[in-house]
Amino acid sequence: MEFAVSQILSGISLGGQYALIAIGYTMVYGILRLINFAHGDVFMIAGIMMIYMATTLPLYIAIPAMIICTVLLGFLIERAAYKPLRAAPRMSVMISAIGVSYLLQNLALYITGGQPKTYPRIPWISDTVTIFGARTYVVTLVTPFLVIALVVALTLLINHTKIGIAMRAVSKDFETSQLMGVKINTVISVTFIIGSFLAAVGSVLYFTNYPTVVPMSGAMPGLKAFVAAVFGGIGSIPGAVIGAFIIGICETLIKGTDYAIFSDAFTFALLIVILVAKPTGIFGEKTTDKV
Amino acid sequence: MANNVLHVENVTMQFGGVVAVDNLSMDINEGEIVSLIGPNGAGKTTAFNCITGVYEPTNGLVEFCGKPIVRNHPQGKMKKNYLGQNPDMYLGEVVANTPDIITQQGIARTFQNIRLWKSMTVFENVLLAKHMNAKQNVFSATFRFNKKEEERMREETMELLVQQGLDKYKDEIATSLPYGLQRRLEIARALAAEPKLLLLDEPAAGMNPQETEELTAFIRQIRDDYNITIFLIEHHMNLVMDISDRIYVIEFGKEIAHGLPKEIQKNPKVIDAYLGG
Amino acid sequence: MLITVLTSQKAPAAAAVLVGKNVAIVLGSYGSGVSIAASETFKNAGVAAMGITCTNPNVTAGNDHYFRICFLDPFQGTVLANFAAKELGAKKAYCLGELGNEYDQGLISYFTEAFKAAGGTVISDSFPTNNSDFTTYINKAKSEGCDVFFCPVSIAYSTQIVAQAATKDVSFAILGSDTLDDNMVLDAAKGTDIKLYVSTFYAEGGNADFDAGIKEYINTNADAKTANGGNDTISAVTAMGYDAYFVAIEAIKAANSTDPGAIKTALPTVKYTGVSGDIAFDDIGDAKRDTAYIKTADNDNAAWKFVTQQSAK
Amino acid sequence: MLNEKKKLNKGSLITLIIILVFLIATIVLENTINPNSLLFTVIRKAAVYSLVAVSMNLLNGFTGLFSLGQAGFMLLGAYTYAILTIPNDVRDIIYYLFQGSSFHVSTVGFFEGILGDTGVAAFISMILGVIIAIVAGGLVAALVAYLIGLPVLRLKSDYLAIATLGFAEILRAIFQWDKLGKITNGANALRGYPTFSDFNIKAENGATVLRLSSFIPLLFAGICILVIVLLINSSYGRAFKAIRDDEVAAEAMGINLAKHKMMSFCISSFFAGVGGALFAMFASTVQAKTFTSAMTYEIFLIVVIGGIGSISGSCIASFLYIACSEWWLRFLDNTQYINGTQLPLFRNGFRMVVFSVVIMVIVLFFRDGLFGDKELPDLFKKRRVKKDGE
Repeated sequence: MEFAVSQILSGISLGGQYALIAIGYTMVYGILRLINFAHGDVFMIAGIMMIYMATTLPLYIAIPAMIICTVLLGFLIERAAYKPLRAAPRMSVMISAIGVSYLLQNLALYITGGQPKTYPRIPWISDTVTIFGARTYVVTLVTPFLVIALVVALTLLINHTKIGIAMRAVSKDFETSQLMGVKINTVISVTFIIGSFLAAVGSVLYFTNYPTVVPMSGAMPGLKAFVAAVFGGIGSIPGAVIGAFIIGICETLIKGTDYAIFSDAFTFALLIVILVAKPTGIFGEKTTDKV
Repeated sequence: MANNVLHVENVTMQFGGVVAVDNLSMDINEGEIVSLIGPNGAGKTTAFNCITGVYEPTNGLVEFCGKPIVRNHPQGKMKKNYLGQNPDMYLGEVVANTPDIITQQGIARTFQNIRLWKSMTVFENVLLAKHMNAKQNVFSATFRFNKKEEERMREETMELLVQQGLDKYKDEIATSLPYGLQRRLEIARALAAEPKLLLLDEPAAGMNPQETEELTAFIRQIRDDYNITIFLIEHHMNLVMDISDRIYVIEFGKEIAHGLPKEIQKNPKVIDAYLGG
Repeated sequence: MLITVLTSQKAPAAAAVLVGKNVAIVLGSYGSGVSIAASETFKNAGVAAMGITCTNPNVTAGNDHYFRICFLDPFQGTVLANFAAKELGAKKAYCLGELGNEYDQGLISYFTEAFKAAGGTVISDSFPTNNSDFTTYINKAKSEGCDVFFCPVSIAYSTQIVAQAATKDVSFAILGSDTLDDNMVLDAAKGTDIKLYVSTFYAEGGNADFDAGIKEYINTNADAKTANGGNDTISAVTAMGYDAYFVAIEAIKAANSTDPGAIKTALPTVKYTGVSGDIAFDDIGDAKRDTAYIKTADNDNAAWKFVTQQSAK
Repeated sequence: MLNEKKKLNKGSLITLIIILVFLIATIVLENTINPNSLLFTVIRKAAVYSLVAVSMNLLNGFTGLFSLGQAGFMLLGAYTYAILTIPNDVRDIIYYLFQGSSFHVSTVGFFEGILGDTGVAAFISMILGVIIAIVAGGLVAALVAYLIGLPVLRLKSDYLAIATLGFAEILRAIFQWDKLGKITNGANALRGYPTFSDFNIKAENGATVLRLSSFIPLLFAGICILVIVLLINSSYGRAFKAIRDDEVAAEAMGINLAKHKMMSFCISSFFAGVGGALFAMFASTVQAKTFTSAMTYEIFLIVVIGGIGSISGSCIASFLYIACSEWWLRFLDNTQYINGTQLPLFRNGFRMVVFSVVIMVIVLFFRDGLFGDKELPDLFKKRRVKKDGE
């Protein structure tokens, strides 16, 4: 029994981390139709920044400083790597995304010299607590609630604020909203800012649970978060969150069985099945492109 | 009556709750030039796309030279909320062909907004229309065992370009030509597929009266030189009235008139539809 | 001439650089994957290479130009299995290795073979590369009631495993191979109640004057200190590198020339008592070793404590 | 372009001459200067990478299908080649963890059985065995490509990229699975099979008479690239370009999209498999863990640098890329001193950072890369046009 509880717990906590990243993917894809390959690496850079900042600054300064820097990084990536390619064909924007991801990974490798760095202990959420006999970090319990709170806040922002309506307009029809005077670049920047903010928060939770950061630790969670975004229906935020929890729990359960080595492979197999069977995912709506 | 080339029977196309084409029936016989006209958004291009397999009509039948190329009845969700008529007339076998199969059977088309291949020359654009019928496979083509086929395709293309007066632009990149010539090239490309039926989607769009005049003669001359049947959608009334043997008029997806040009000109319903009476 | 190679994919090119400078003998590498990948280049150039801590049999199997001064995986796996069964009295072992890493998988299969021979049962799993969530594997080992958790994985993963195990109040001991003999792993275990045992080539205290000499060098040389993880604990790789260097000199003396070919023929005859014990080569080119050091982590003050010299018998 | 009717135009002639000169220079150089110099490692690796880059360009550049599965097909080619050509006597040592392999046929052994296994006969049977194994590697990759292509080719461009990326990861997990150890040797490296250096012609006493170990990769890769060039200039090549330019128009002109996309996908995977086999010969060891998505990104960025839709662009870019990353820019990783003072940035990993910045600059500002969609022959033609003042 205790094994099942701890499995579900780590599954939920893993799902929560993926959710925070997946929301970033879904929002950027919804608006720019771009798979932001670099999003997973922004998440990793947030982790590394936190490590370097925590050595010099006290925690209550380091965390907000890291979040601001990550948001700045997200904003900068959009302005430097994607804005010039606004009119370019979709493939070159994706190439640029792969280029940024490649740059961030090599930069991290250069700064840390490839040595794994241990993440600082954050007072409250790094403590351990035992429920139903399974001992785990407090962060495992905090994550789902924090994710739900963030999703509610986000959905409110999207549905009831001016910038939110602009975002939805842009995601429905890029050209027309431009004609209607929506300042596209601000909308896109705001999307990246929110996405990076969530990635920063996500990285705090994720690296508290798994306290070692290496240059490649952003790549796999990033890809899995994207699978979750597609699974939930790309473009829909509740979809991304539910997809993330399902993927998190499935991955953990598979690790429990003796086919554990296929836990990553399972996620990709799931992706291919969804893309072929129901490309719009659970909540996505059908988009017919005109001839 | 000359034998029938295209027989469209009760074709209906429904997107969600909107019926774009409602129970449309048309017949086009060999050698005729038939036009389909109607105000904007009447469903003309949608009808075109149902015939050429781009869309699968919700209900109805299309036969080409007596052979069914498209046949469907309301299925799945559409069974419940189908708004069109005679839903159970075409139950049984469903025939759905992708556009390339329909083209191979002898129907070639042009597009409302010109769709030429921008990285290829004029010669290559037309040459490619020959690709589908060439007797070759990827190995014989790669290792040049299809010498004869390749030469035949090139000669036929050259011949067609000369006839269409496009041979001096042979090595120009297709999209660098002026608008009128691009339109002519797109029609030439459709002809290269040696069709029995040529579908023209607003060939005179964006042309001044003098160019439209040339186009009218050009279309009539194609019909005679290549003895093919032409079915076109057009807004330029003088082109339509001047060239068509028969005209169908549709509004909100339904046929409101059908007959000779002079009858259509005087038909009150057509005038209302256009002048918004 | 030092070349650091991160992935075995880059090894052939790095080896070509060394050979390009027509060196007399090559010391390296520390990892089996990289050594095997570079082996062909050394063979073509006719240069002898000496593995320092690469323990995979494939490095020397079927070739006459690759030697090594450390023990092999089959030996290390058996020693660890004997230690687990006899010293720790373990009946059930859980093995975890990185999928696709020949070092981890090799050690696990030898450990399993020896542990089963000693009457134990084994459950083994592999995790995908770049994995960071090990809690599920730890939960599984706990729920299966394993007495020992054997994870011969690279430093990046072993630090995470130890850190995550510390949060799960596990009863089993964590057993590691020479890759876990590193200060990063010590830090991860600091202040926790994790029982960590590691097999290695050399443990501090094995040779007093060598320890003193090396500590003095590390403390006086800033770069050396940072490279050593910021403190002066002596890791086994340092001792092995030291021994390899002297064995190379012995070979050059024996061949009394710096011609790679002559050194290659002279090397098998070299006998040298190094810091990590006496070194002699068998006909395949491997070192004749019969014992390995086992040490445990003293978690209160983050230092290694010598346990025993376990033999393969 | 090479069109059959007229004699080869001036541009292509010059290109052919350049290629021939380069081939002869390689043989001459290899047998004169120090054979272990880094130049030859670069030539061998660049030859392999240019074939794989061209095969990826055929798919991404000429058919407009954005696929990131190249590393997966290379893995298939490399493993098939290695499994088919490991000599039987060494086979069980290599598969030591799995008590020998369950696969005991070796193409080289097969020919040795027929022609005899000493001296010239052994050399010929080695060549034949290697060629058969390389082609088999390509076929296996193409077959698997067909299977994965059925569900995946209908997807939109960015979904296709992620699906093929995922597929390559699944393939790697399968090949590392110890249950398949008897065939793939699990996590352990496969080695001992014929490599490029086995093609050096040796006299009886073992002394090398003629070194061909850098010429052979160029020859194999060159033949395959020539086949791809012929394909692209054929009627099917034009069909692929039509699909890239405007899929709807292509379908309206009678081109069966599914069939042609699958053809392009399988042919590209075939040559990626052949590239994988050549990579195995270059690296002399085959391990699933080297065929990561990072390798696909590396090849894809080579295609981008060379120019999407340009074959000569991909070839030249892969030589430049490999030369820079393995040779010229290596100094960036070691600490550099200018008259005594140590330069700050130069330490391990700096080379890759400089590289990624260069790639970003190319992707953002030189979107067409070095050649755009032009080919080397066009370079010379352009000058001719100016002269005639057309």
